[in-house]
Amino acid sequence: MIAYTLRRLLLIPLTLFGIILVNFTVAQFAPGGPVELMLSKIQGTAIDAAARVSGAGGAESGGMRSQNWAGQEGGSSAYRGAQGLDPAFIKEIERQFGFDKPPVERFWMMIGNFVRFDFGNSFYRDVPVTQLVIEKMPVSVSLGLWSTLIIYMVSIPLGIAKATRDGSRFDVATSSAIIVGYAVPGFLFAILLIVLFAGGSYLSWFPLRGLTSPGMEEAGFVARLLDYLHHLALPVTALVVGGFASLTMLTKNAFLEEIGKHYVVTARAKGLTENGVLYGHVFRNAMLLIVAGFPRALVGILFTGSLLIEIIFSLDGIGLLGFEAVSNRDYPVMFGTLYAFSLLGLLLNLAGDLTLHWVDPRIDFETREG
Amino acid sequence: MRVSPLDRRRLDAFCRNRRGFWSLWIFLAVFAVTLAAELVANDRPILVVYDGAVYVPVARDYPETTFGGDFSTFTDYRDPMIAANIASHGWALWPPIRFNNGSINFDRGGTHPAPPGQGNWLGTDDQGRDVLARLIYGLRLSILFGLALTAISAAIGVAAGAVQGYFGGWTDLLFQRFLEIWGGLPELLVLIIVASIITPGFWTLLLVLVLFSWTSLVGVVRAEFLRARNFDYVRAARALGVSDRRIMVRHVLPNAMVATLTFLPFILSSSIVSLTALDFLGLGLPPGSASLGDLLRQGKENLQAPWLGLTGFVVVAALLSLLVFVGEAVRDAFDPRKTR
Amino acid sequence: AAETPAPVHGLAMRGAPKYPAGFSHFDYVNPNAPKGGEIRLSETGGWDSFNPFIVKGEAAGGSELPFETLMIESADEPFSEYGLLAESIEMPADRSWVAFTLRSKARWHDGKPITADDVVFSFDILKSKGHPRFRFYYAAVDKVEKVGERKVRFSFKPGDNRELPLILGQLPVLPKHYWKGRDFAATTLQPPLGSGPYKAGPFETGRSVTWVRVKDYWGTDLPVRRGQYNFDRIRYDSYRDTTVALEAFKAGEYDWRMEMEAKKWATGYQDWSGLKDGRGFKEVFPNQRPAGMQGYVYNLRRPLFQDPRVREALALAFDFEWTNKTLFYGQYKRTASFFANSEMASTGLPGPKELEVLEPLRDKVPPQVFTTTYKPPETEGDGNIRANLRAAMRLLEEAGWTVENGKLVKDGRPFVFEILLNQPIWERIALPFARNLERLGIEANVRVVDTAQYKNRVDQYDYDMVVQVWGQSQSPGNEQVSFWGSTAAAEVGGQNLAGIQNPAVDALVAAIIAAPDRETLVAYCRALDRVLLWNHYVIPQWHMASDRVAWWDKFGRPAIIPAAGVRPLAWWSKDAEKK
Amino acid sequence: MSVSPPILVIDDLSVTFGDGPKAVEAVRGVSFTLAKGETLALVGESGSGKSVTALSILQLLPYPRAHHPRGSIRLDGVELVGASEPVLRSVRGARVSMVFQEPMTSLNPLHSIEKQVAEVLELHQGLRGEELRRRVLEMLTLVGIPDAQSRLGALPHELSGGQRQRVMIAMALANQPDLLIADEPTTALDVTIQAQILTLLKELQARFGMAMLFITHDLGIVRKIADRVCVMTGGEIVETGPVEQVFTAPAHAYTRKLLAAEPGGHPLTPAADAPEVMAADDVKVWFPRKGGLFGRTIGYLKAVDGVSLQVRRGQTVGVVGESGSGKTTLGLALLRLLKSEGTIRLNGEPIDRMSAADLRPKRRGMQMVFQDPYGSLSPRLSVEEIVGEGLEVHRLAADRRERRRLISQVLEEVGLDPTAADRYPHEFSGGQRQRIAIARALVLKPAFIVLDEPTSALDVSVQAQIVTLLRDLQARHNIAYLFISHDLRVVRALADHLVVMKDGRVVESGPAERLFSSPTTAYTRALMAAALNLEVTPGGVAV
Ligand SMILES: Nc1ncnc2c1ncn2[C@@H]1O[C@H](COP(=O)(O)OP(=O)(O)OP(=O)(O)O)[C@@H](O)[C@H]1O
Ligand SMILES: Nc1ncnc2c1ncn2[C@@H]1O[C@H](COP(=O)(O)OP(=O)(O)OP(=O)(O)O)[C@@H](O)[C@H]1O
Ligand SMILES: [Mg+2]
Ligand SMILES: [Mg+2]
Repeated sequence: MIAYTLRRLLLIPLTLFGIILVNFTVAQFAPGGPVELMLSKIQGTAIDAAARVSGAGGAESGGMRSQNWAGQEGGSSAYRGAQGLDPAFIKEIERQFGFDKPPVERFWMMIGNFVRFDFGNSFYRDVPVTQLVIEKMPVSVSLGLWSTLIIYMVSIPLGIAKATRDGSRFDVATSSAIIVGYAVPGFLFAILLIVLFAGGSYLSWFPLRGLTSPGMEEAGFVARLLDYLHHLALPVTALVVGGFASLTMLTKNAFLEEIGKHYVVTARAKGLTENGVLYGHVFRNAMLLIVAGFPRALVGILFTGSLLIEIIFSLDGIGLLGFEAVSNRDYPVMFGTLYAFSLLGLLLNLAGDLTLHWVDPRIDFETREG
Repeated sequence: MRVSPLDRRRLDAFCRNRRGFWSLWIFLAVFAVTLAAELVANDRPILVVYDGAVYVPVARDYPETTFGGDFSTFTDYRDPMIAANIASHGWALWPPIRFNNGSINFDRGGTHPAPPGQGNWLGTDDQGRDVLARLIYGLRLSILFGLALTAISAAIGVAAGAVQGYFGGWTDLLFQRFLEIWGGLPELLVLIIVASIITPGFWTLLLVLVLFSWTSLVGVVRAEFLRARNFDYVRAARALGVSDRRIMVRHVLPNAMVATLTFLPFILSSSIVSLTALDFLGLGLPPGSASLGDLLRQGKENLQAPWLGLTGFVVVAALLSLLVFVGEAVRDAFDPRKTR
Repeated sequence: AAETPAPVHGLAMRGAPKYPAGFSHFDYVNPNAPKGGEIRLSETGGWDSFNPFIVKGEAAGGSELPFETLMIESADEPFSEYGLLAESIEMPADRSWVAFTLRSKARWHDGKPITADDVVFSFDILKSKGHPRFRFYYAAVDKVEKVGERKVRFSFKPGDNRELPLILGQLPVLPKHYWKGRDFAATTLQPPLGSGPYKAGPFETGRSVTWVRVKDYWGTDLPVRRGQYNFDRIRYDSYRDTTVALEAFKAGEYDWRMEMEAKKWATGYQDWSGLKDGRGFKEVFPNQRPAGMQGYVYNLRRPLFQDPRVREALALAFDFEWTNKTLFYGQYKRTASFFANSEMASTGLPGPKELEVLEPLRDKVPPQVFTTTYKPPETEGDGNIRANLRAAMRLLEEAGWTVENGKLVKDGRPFVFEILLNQPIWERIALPFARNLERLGIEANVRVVDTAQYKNRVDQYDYDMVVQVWGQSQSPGNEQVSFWGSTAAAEVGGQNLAGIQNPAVDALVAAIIAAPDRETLVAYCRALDRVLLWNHYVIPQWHMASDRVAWWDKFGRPAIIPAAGVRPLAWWSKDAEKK
Repeated sequence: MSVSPPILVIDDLSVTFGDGPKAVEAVRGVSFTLAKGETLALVGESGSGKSVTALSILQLLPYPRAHHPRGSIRLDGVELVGASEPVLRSVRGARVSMVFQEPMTSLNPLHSIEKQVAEVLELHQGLRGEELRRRVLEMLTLVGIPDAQSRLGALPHELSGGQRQRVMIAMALANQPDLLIADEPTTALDVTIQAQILTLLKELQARFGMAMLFITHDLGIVRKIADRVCVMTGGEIVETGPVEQVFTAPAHAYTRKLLAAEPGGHPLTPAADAPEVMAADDVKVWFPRKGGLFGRTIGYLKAVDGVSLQVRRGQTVGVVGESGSGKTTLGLALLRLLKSEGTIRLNGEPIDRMSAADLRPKRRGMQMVFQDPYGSLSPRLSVEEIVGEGLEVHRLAADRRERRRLISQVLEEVGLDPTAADRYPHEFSGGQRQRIAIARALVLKPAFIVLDEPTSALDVSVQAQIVTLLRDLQARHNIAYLFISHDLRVVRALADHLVVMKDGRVVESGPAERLFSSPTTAYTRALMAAALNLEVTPGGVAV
């Protein structure tokens, strides 16, 4: 296993390089780069990336002012900039973004920086990518961790319970429930939660946005924790409802597969309780699949899973960051996050494989000749 | 066709799971209805007799002039003038739902989306189109798309996972790296690029989504194969001189189908929903195409019209339930301990 | 120009400003509005910067509040400005330069006086490092010089640019001493020093920011400030999702909301408890803001749309009445002018002053310009537009198109084009239109793409039809060249999306720019309007001549809503009233 | 001896699998009692329902597919049929423990043997920590696991068949149960260990008055340790009585047949110039031993350590040796199913370096019957598919009909009902599964077969039938066998040449006749003696 682990570790830089290379190449073909986006932003014709998802910018009539207009700026001057752009200026923006250099040179420069873990600044904001990511981390980690925890804590026992009662009323009822949960479109459910429990029409039990209330910095630890949980309740619920189904069914089926095996009879013959048999003996054998799926699930939940929830609950997380980076062609952010998360993902994959071996020592990854 | 006794047993086991059995039939029935959508929901009559001549508008376009109209383009049979002409010169046999996925109900006053009633059994959507008609057409498209996507990506994914897990070693090591690189592909960007080159349609979207969705099963199948290849019966098969391919297919795969069977219904339903996600980005099917995804999107944008979201949700939930129950019955059918 | 012009208190684009020297306050404010209380507003999307003058970053809502300009525009005139930082303004009749004398009591928030150096600094830094729009605005400024401790003079390059003095009046003045050693072009989360009625209070990046009224604000009693900026605190909360933002408003998370979507206005407030029990209001405030033109734009670079009869025919297939009634809850008005909702919009037949410019162009413009009032096609609104389609078919046939196998063809080529859109919500509007076209045998494909791609294609003029809004001000000028000018049609990334290359239009635009007074300007604009309309360059859509506002009953408001529209910062808190 | 009141009373017990027309009635109206300190032997035909009866006692059958239409099982007066979970739990593992017939598949594959043995102690005696470990070690040593200390962490798949069986026994005995149900507990053990285990059982019985239900095919063992015996066939008990009586005066025809059966006949001797089929030269299989924090290799377990042998056409080479001596490993290595060093020749052609693909067609000529038949049968294939697979891949049958015919024929030959061909492996008894495995190898008529304990689960009459069949086929098709077995009588009946292994090495080899009559090494001598006369083993069996 050491040799294998070493081999895997040595392949990580290569893989990372491959990922970056592929992405960089693909990005070259993208219609419209950051320069075009910047220009359209300057001309005021850009549509906020998230708006496509969130339904913002819903004005059918362009003659209207934006909502945050406060009567301060000269209301009539904005359109005056709406002229063709000066080519010199376009050149300057290109230079600013480094787009005056050929792609190959840009690529090697980027790789050089990445090796030193220098991700540069966002194109649109003078903040290092690392800082941006760190800023967004609390939201993503909160959402990801809690929802993962809840999903696994519920799904696995539920799946086991269903396996032992296969075909019973309980089984059918819970299946239906989790399937309905799965089928509820996350964003609709989130909005529904807001309308019902946080809006102005029915109940207003929960806060509408963010992770904390303003001014909670001074409060005591318990109060802050409660406030945090209060804020998380709705988004996590919305994230979680859809998450039970597949994991529960996987657990159930994995258990069903094992439960008929001989060693289970042996365990029963030892006088173990039913739970002792299930958790002490079957669990480890059935866990393989759950373990195998875990790194993927974790990466998904932490880094991409919650875009819509983030938008709806006005939480600035990695999901939104990544989405906006791609939509706005904010390449430093895009590649920086890609690099960091790929690295993490690769390590998680390795950890996952080692766990496979740990769960079932017969698994060895060696070549097996026919 | 001769059914081997074992298959007979499997079939019996499948049928014995009543829930799965009926789910399959319901699913097939629904699917059949949607396949015949044109006969069920259409804005053209199935048959028109006009001045003694017989016309089959479902199957053919007739210029409006045929029925005393003005234009020599196709006929809009819902047009009041044409309808009146037909009524006075003959008769028309309409499908039960007199709308298709694109026809707008101009007969309704008021605003759209409009609630159920007045000829729209499930109401109208935000362009005044009949929700039920769109549902029927949308289901057809979504199910076909979902089935195709699921079948293709599951086949590729299982095969890839199987090869990796079974052979292990460098095959596994390098294939996995390839997958990691593949997984790092910027899906969104690729979609945007594709959309900029071609107008997305059914097949292109299918192809593009397959590119990204086939990987979802690889990991679990690989793990199952990594384990199962150590079992004695695999060694026994090898001792028999069975080829690797055959061992994988006949010996390992049936015992490594837990994850695949579990996930298939979910992959199917998420294929259906993934079309929605693309619609959000403007990369989905051409505007106007009826799909479940479109219905869900409208539901989100029109909270004031709950019949949109509700219809979408109920249908997706029902579809998924049916599929999961069928999946369970299939599992039962292949579970040696359940067959008898 | 040796004469020394007299210092004045304000400037008008043309003629004299409405408010005389020494006026006490604008008409549309309550000069005795009580100070105090709070107003909470919302915005969509996050923010990450306090510097609203640069390209980078998303500036927080209200981040212009701390900054003051040399002059300030009034809201109830076409285009007039009155001195804010500037006590007096000097400008010769030929408008070849302008000089501003600063008020002696003008102070930065740190107590330092605002000086001529600050003005020069602001001009330079905005031009070199600010948002590129400043570069365009100030391109014609030849020289800026400090001519006294409190006096700055801007001289212009030769050329007829009547707007320039007013544009300079809008120059935000920034503290030179503060920016020393700081990078102006970089986004910042440290609120920069300003001089305005508010400064930044507590904030949470991307989520909310509170602006706090400066208690010893130097300009409180200025006539241009009287009765405004009454709230002690202005808070902006950011919401990512519009639906949620509405819910938040209804839940009382914020107080004042301008609604952008017809559907939400019609249906979203029904269950608002505030409206039911009278704790909230919902009102439509009419305004006279020019709405400009919004419409489906033909790309004339495509041979398909070269024939005006074809363009006219397609317009007949757009059923505005039905769209408005069923999709927009009847909230919009049909646009029938390129200067909709303003006095520049053409009505009736051309008047004498218009004929003055039109007559020489008679053979270059459609004859209807002189004979017919333009009116967009009308329908019953019941979706049955047979009459219009008949007319359209006739026009198409005149233009040489015939129906073959149900398709419209000419020279064997079918009539197929694409409507390019960049927002999904347009689908519901474009699709029924496309269906109507289908009845004419025309295949109109609706295509929605993302911003980058849209921009890319529009810049290259690679589209058949798009939806475009040309905003207009009360005082049209140079920008008309880039909207309709022949030169602009070729310029990559320009605004002449229709690709208009019409000498008559060019002549009219030139006339507008040179118009000496308001009356002429208005007449010329109307003339241009007619020519543009009768050329059927666009299928006019709609506009909204009012603001839809909902608010919690916490505010008093002035009796008059100015032409420019409702302005919440002229309102005041009821809490403060009680004290 | 059997005066004390019965501890176990089984009355009119029936077991049926499935419902409806396809139901299988595996056990019909079985009744017997068992007193404290008594040993009851359950003997009978393979597939007669012995294991099912045993499993019913602890209610371990796959309910609800299996069910009891009639009958009761009372343990000290407590009804067990349909008893509640807590009742069963208090009985299982504590008062009644069980040694399962198939030790290979009955251990949890992912738990170390230490954990598996410790679990029962922890559960019912509440032992913890050091004491627990000590007891586990003690038990493992008691059942004869060599160097138990170093093997505590081993997983079941790292043990030899016999070692696994001993772990099962250790598990069952750890709690000193009132009743031990032992389902063929010694099939994978060599005679010395077998004797040792039997002694242990007797000892426990004497000390704690343990009652024993002993299921076995080895009538020698029955005679030595049982008080009474029940003979089963076709799901019913056909004869019951004290051992002496049943053995000397069998009443039922089946009993008589059973007693008469004896793997008889003499091994075939191949022609002196018969070509060599399989030859091995200095074959080595070393399993790395992992240890330390990172699982580094800290040593090797030399399972096969330089073995050379040669098998000629039509010859049977018997491999004997104590459990864990490397017999199975050797067999696997010869067929290239395990990585090994040294040269291996098939029909004179070296195959040890041959690629898997090149080797594949050659596999038709070398087959194996695995020691663990259950594990070697694909759980989701029917018997027909399993047996027919070889025919299919090597294209030995012209068409489907032909294939079916061949399958039916071979099934019949090994004594299985061809109509059962569409059943899954788990629906058979241990002996039946073993025969399926044999059928799978035989149907190919290969030139060389490794038979790893092919008759361990078979009753004597079937055993005899199989031995005859093997010899028959050998005569007809000139097949060579490498015959691995602990049952020296069977070896004697089949093997022409003998190899004796110990600790991975060959200690002695030569013509079977000679080794049986005059073994040269002490090891072989002890082995032979133990096999042919139970008393002469070290430790001795006190009857
Ligand atoms: N799960 C099952 N489903 C159907 N039939 C079964 C099942 N288990 C066992 N049987 C049948 O029950 C009968 C009795 O099996 P059992 O295992 O008790 O035999 P046995 O006497 O132990 O034989 P052996 O000596 O070969 O182990 C056999 O004919 C077998 O085919
Ligand atoms: N995969 C493995 N890893 C480590 N050790 C193993 C492995 N397989 C077998 N061994 C060890 O190798 C030795 C020989 O095992 P083998 O199975 O060949 O014995 P055997 O002679 O067949 O014994 P039995 O008669 O009990 O079946 C045993 O000590 C066993 O524990
Ligand atoms: Mg048995
Ligand atoms: Mg062995």
